[in-house]
Amino acid sequence: APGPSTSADGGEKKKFVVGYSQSNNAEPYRAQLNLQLQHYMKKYPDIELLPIADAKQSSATQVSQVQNFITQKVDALIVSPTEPAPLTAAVEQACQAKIPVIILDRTVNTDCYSAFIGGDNVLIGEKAGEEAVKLLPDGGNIVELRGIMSNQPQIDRDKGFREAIAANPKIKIIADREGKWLKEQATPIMQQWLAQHEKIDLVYGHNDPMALGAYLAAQAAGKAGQIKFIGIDGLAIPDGGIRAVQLGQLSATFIYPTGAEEAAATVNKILHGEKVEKKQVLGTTQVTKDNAAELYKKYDLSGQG
Amino acid sequence: MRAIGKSFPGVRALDGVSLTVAEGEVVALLGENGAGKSTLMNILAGVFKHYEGEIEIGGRVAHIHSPKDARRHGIAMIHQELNLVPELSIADNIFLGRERAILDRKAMEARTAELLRGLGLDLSPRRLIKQCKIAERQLIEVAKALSQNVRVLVMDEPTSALADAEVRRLYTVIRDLTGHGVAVIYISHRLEELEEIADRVVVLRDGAYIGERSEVDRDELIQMMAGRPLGELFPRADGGGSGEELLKVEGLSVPGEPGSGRTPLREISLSVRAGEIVGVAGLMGAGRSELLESIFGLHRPTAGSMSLGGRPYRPRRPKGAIRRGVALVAEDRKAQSLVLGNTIAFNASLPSLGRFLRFGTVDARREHRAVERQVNELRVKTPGTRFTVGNLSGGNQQKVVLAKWLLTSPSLILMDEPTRGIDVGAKAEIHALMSSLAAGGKGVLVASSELPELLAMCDRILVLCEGRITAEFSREQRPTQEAILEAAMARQKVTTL
Amino acid sequence: MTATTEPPPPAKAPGESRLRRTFSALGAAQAYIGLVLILAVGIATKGEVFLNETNLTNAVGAFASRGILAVGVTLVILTGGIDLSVGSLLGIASMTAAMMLSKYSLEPWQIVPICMVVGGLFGFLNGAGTAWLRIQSFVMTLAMLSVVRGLDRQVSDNVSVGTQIAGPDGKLTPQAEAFQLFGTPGHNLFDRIYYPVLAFVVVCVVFHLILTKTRFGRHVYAVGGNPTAARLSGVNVTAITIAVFTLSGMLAGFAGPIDAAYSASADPQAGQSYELDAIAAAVIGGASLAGGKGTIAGTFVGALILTLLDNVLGLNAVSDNWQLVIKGLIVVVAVVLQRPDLFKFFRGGSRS
Amino acid sequence: MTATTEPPPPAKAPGESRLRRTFSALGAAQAYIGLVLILAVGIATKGEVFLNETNLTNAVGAFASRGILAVGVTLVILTGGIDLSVGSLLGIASMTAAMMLSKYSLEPWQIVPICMVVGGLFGFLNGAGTAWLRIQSFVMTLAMLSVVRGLDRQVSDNVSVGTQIAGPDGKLTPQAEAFQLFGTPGHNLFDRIYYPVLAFVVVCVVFHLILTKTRFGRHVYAVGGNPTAARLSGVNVTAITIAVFTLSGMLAGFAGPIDAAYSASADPQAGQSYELDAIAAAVIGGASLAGGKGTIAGTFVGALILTLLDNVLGLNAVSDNWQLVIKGLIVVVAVVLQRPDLFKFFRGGSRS
Ligand SMILES: Nc1ncnc2c1ncn2[C@@H]1O[C@H](COP(=O)(O)OP(=O)(O)OP(=O)(O)O)[C@@H](O)[C@H]1O
Ligand SMILES: Nc1ncnc2c1ncn2[C@@H]1O[C@H](COP(=O)(O)OP(=O)(O)OP(=O)(O)O)[C@@H](O)[C@H]1O
Ligand SMILES: [Mg+2]
Ligand SMILES: [Mg+2]
Repeated sequence: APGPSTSADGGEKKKFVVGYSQSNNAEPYRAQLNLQLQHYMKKYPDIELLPIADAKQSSATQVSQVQNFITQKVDALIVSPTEPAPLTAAVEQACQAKIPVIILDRTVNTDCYSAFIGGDNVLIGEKAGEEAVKLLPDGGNIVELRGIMSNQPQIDRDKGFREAIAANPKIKIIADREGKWLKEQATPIMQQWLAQHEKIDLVYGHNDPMALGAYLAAQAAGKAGQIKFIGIDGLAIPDGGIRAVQLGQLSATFIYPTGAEEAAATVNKILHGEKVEKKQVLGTTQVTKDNAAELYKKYDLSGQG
Repeated sequence: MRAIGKSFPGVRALDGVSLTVAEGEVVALLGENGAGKSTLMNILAGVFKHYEGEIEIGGRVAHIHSPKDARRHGIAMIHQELNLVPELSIADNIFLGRERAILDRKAMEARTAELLRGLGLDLSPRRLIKQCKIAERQLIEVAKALSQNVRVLVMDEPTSALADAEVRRLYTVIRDLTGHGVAVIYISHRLEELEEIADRVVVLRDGAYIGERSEVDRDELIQMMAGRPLGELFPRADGGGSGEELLKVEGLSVPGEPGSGRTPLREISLSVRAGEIVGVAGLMGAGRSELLESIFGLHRPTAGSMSLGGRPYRPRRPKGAIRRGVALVAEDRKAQSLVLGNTIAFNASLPSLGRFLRFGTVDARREHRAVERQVNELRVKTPGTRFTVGNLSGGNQQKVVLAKWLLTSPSLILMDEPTRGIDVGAKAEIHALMSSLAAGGKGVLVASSELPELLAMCDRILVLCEGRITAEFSREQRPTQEAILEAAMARQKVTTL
Repeated sequence: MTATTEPPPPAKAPGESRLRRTFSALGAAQAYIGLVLILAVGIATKGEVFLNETNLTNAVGAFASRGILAVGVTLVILTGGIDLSVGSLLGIASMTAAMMLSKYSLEPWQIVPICMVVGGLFGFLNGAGTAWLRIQSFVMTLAMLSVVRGLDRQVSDNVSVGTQIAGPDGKLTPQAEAFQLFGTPGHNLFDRIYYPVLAFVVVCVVFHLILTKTRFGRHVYAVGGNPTAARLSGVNVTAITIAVFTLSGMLAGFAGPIDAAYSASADPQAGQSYELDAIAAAVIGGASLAGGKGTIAGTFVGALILTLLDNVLGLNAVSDNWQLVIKGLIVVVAVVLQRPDLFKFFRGGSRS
Repeated sequence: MTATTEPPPPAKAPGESRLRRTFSALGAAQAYIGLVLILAVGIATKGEVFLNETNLTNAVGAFASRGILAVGVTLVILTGGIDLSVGSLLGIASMTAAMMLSKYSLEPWQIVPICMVVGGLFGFLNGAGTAWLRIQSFVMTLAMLSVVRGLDRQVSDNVSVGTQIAGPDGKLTPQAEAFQLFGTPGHNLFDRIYYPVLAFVVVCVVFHLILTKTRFGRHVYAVGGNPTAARLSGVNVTAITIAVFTLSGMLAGFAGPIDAAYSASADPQAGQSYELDAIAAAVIGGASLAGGKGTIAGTFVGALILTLLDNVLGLNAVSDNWQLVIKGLIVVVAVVLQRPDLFKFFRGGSRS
């Protein structure tokens, strides 16, 4: 990666300009990521983060956003790809234009970037599976609410989970459907499952909103007490997973790290010519009733500009 | 109305026209197609927001800029183009715009039934307009106008789709109204109607007032309208039509369509020879349109056969008929014949585009030249061939339809009410055209509700009644209107064949 | 002369009207064929599991907010327009409801009118653009879809807002408690009636009456059926156009709190692509996008077809991919079966 | 008699045609107002950064596949129908392309016709349902949208299929290498021409000529303007209807490989909601959803407006929420400015 480019105006007090292309602002997790990134970037006064570009789930839009940033000659680029393949070429273009790229959250199919920072969805799926095994010592029936089927996180969160619950052959996934990451989709699906299946012991939602949507359905049917709910994301917002664990709606959720803090630090290092680790895989934290309050406080950014 | 003027983009439709009508008087408005009659009346009825001049009613200036204003002043108008909502019932249409906030269906239907009965229409008030025939719709328009408390009633060609019997009934209604002090303005191209109903005739030409007469003298009126004397109205020389047999129809039966009011045809046999004009007479709903449409391949017959020029002829759709040199000037130009939003050239060349193809593309120059020639020949009053058809006056639209079919150089031309809404001058031209077509060895089959027209033009007249041919008269037989009418009302009775 | 055994063609008025009545009753029965088929399949494959109050309530409840949108969209379609913005309007109304509840602790009965005003305002703009600026409603409401979604996301900061607001005592505030009655699953009015279902049915009944029994209703049909005729008959076409868009917006506003309560939160994405479901319900129910043709009863049936289809496929554990395929096919079949001229077609066929 | 100073109404042919030519040129110029405004804003705010070949190529390239859909949709709209399935058709064509490449290593020039056949086939079904079963095209294509999306997801097993296939030597296979020319950013024909842009322009030109110069084109306008009159004038309305839907499907099939190359993969979700962009382009370009009115030139301008608007807002780093709002507003403004009767309106206004 190139060092700080003081070339353009030659002044020492140059302000670095950083662009960020987000795959979809309107997902709560990503909104949180945006908020955090803006927050942590403020720690570096010589770096200016341009308004975050939202691809609204469209790869094509995102490719042109990346190209826009290249055109604008930003000093560094952060990308949270919608899908790996489509962004690959665009990232390579940036790379050829000598713009350092930090891939945040999802991968691309090229090595031509400066750093990757992201969570490990397979690992998180595994942890969720282990928690399920713990919650169902005598085995039991699980239903799984998946994200959009073709999304990589969906594939990984499913894979890790299934590997982990194989530890107990008496645990079965009796039904799974696509909830498209949406709460509204999850509720009627869960209602149908409750009508079909006598015994459901655990709901595994690929994100918290879906798990909570299922919870609403179970609560309505008077079965919330007999069923355990596991989600993923663990956002520190009033409507998020940590609160839900605190309230006892979810048995557990797993913080899917935003990587915002790490991304800000990495950008700063790259722009000042320091070496960075190329692949930074972030761990996860399990949210339980015990640590929920603490975690919420730690990640809560409300009230901060 | 005083010094009324109105311009459309590229057209000065009216210029300083004044008109006065007294209580209980019937004033007829006469003029060529595109003279500005409808425009003048539309202004009175509040169709146009902007115009020049002033309107006075009962001695006081009335500001009429919307249909609502007009209604407030007791003005009702039956528009030239029928204006009913097809998906609504007759009753709903009649009271449209004047309903109570919460509908009183019973009262509406009762009043509707009463009005319909007054016009001799035996229809349920709940019937949807789309299930009614054109003539019925026209009478429903009349009923709609009558249902209001009118002081001035404007009728823009109310009889163009009506047969004799209905016209008579309409006269009765008009006389009843004038008896109650209503002023009536009546637009029609049928001069004989004016003789009968009008107290005074006002003539317009090219958007200007020409003059008025209380005594109807046809020749003089025509002279005033056209600005030149016109010869014989029906210029068909006797004889003609001894050529070879062009079209032969044998035992043709076509099912009707339940709900739509389409008349079934039963065992129709007829023939048209080259150079012959054959007329089809009948009452409303007799099946005349149905017959022409069937010959044009629009309906699927269940029995019978046809041959054209000696070869079997089984058109499955109009395309096949056109390919065999058949043309249909349909009854309803707005619905069946014209793409109103497009240009004259587009419409006129549509069925004959094949003629203008070069290397698979349309040779636009040749196309425009041909259309231009045809349009000029028919004296369509228009700024050019790229003018939007929908903005032409009614009669000129009809001429465009004729131009369109003449461009296909048909050998057999079917005409359904070809002179509906056409002014006298143009009518004569169309009649001349029919004659010359026949003289050129073409066959003409024409359905018309105007018996004088048929009697004057046709070599033979077929009479239809309820889907059957009940009589046939040749020119030599010199049939009278009465004889034809009798056959047309023959119902199941026996007739010659 | 041929003797025929045909019935006498010029039917007399009373006979004709009896015929017509039978006909229309038949047509009406036919409009339910698709629905009946789906019910039959549901009962055949899942019996009790399908045909019980809870399941049906759940199914209809999940669709209720879209059903309400469909009623508004039907009004617009009847005038010959289209409203693509209803999904966004529902979204912003849902967000408004959640914010009124969480920020200002308003009572539910205060929230509903506010949401309706918000929705109605944007709907009015749709109507104004269509009637005054004479923009095609497709474009106008597509633009509105975008504008309102942007505003929704902006005011919410892209974060979903929960409606289960806990007071200082850790329990739900009375307002939040009451708000749940708008549709949070398991919360019923009088412990019996699920509000979304009730709301949907009431909206249908009210607008059915408006369309069939009032002057306004006639004018809506007239504007869609023949705008020129309507204008010449003294119908204020502009006012009617603006009115239907405004009503559509108000209904979206009315559906907002239901959607928020159903998910116990307002998502900035809420309502996305609902417009397609709403329009589909109207059109499956027989509304013609050309205007002038359609009924609320039809839309009601269309909405039920869509929701029960989802339900039956879900209960039968059809895979998500095949659900998409089957859903599309069944919609086509239902529409064809429900075509009022289907029987005529057959009769015509058997005759000829 | 009143003397008038008006010009004689029945104008002579040559004068008239000159008048008309000026008129249409004026109307044409007006159709570009929206586009010119956006260009002006782009240049004013970003100058060189906006107005350079790379940026404009990137911008148009990103929209090209939707632009091609818009051409097909325009055909359908001209006949008075609508095609909501083009996004799904593009999706399945893109998947077909990726699979042909990865599974069978077909050459690009073999892939394109196959994709067009696939798209054309589904398009044909759309047309058949509309013309033969007389299902409203909105419903028919909405159902097709769902069916095809389901099939797409099923054949791909919900996994996106990459197009950058490496051979045993670790380098791209020759086919995959060539496939990139369909639009993978950074790959140009003759190192100069970006294929998606070229393809879009060529499609526009070809269909512009078809619509304006051929009998088929006339018939398309006739069917949309008045189907009854068209039929009575010997137009095979059924055939035309089926043809336009088939062409629309084939164009979606043609756009499929472009989309796949652009993303270097076929996503089972590819093309979702593209139909709205495509229809928006057509309608902004002046096409009337009532049928019979519209041009390819208009659609081309509509597509450019949409894509450059995105580009300008993006370059100016407008926040995305506000982008949605501004985009909606500008679309409305552009449509109003481009109304051919705008000037007439003013002239009319000043006269009365
Ligand atoms: N909306 C319009 N736009 C442009 N020109 C119009 C419009 N309406 C009418 N005109 C023109 O105004 C002139 C007068 O038309 P008008 O309809 O009043 O004639 P008319 O006397 O009723 O003829 P007809 O007997 O054929 O019905 C015609 O030249 C016509 O082309
Ligand atoms: N499918 C249809 N739906 C509605 N109306 C139709 C249909 N087919 C024909 N008509 C119309 O029904 C009317 C009756 O047609 P028919 O041929 O029976 O009568 P006609 O003898 O031509 O009488 P008219 O004097 O009214 O023309 C005609 O106006 C015809 O155009
Ligand atoms: Mg007239
Ligand atoms: Mg007739």
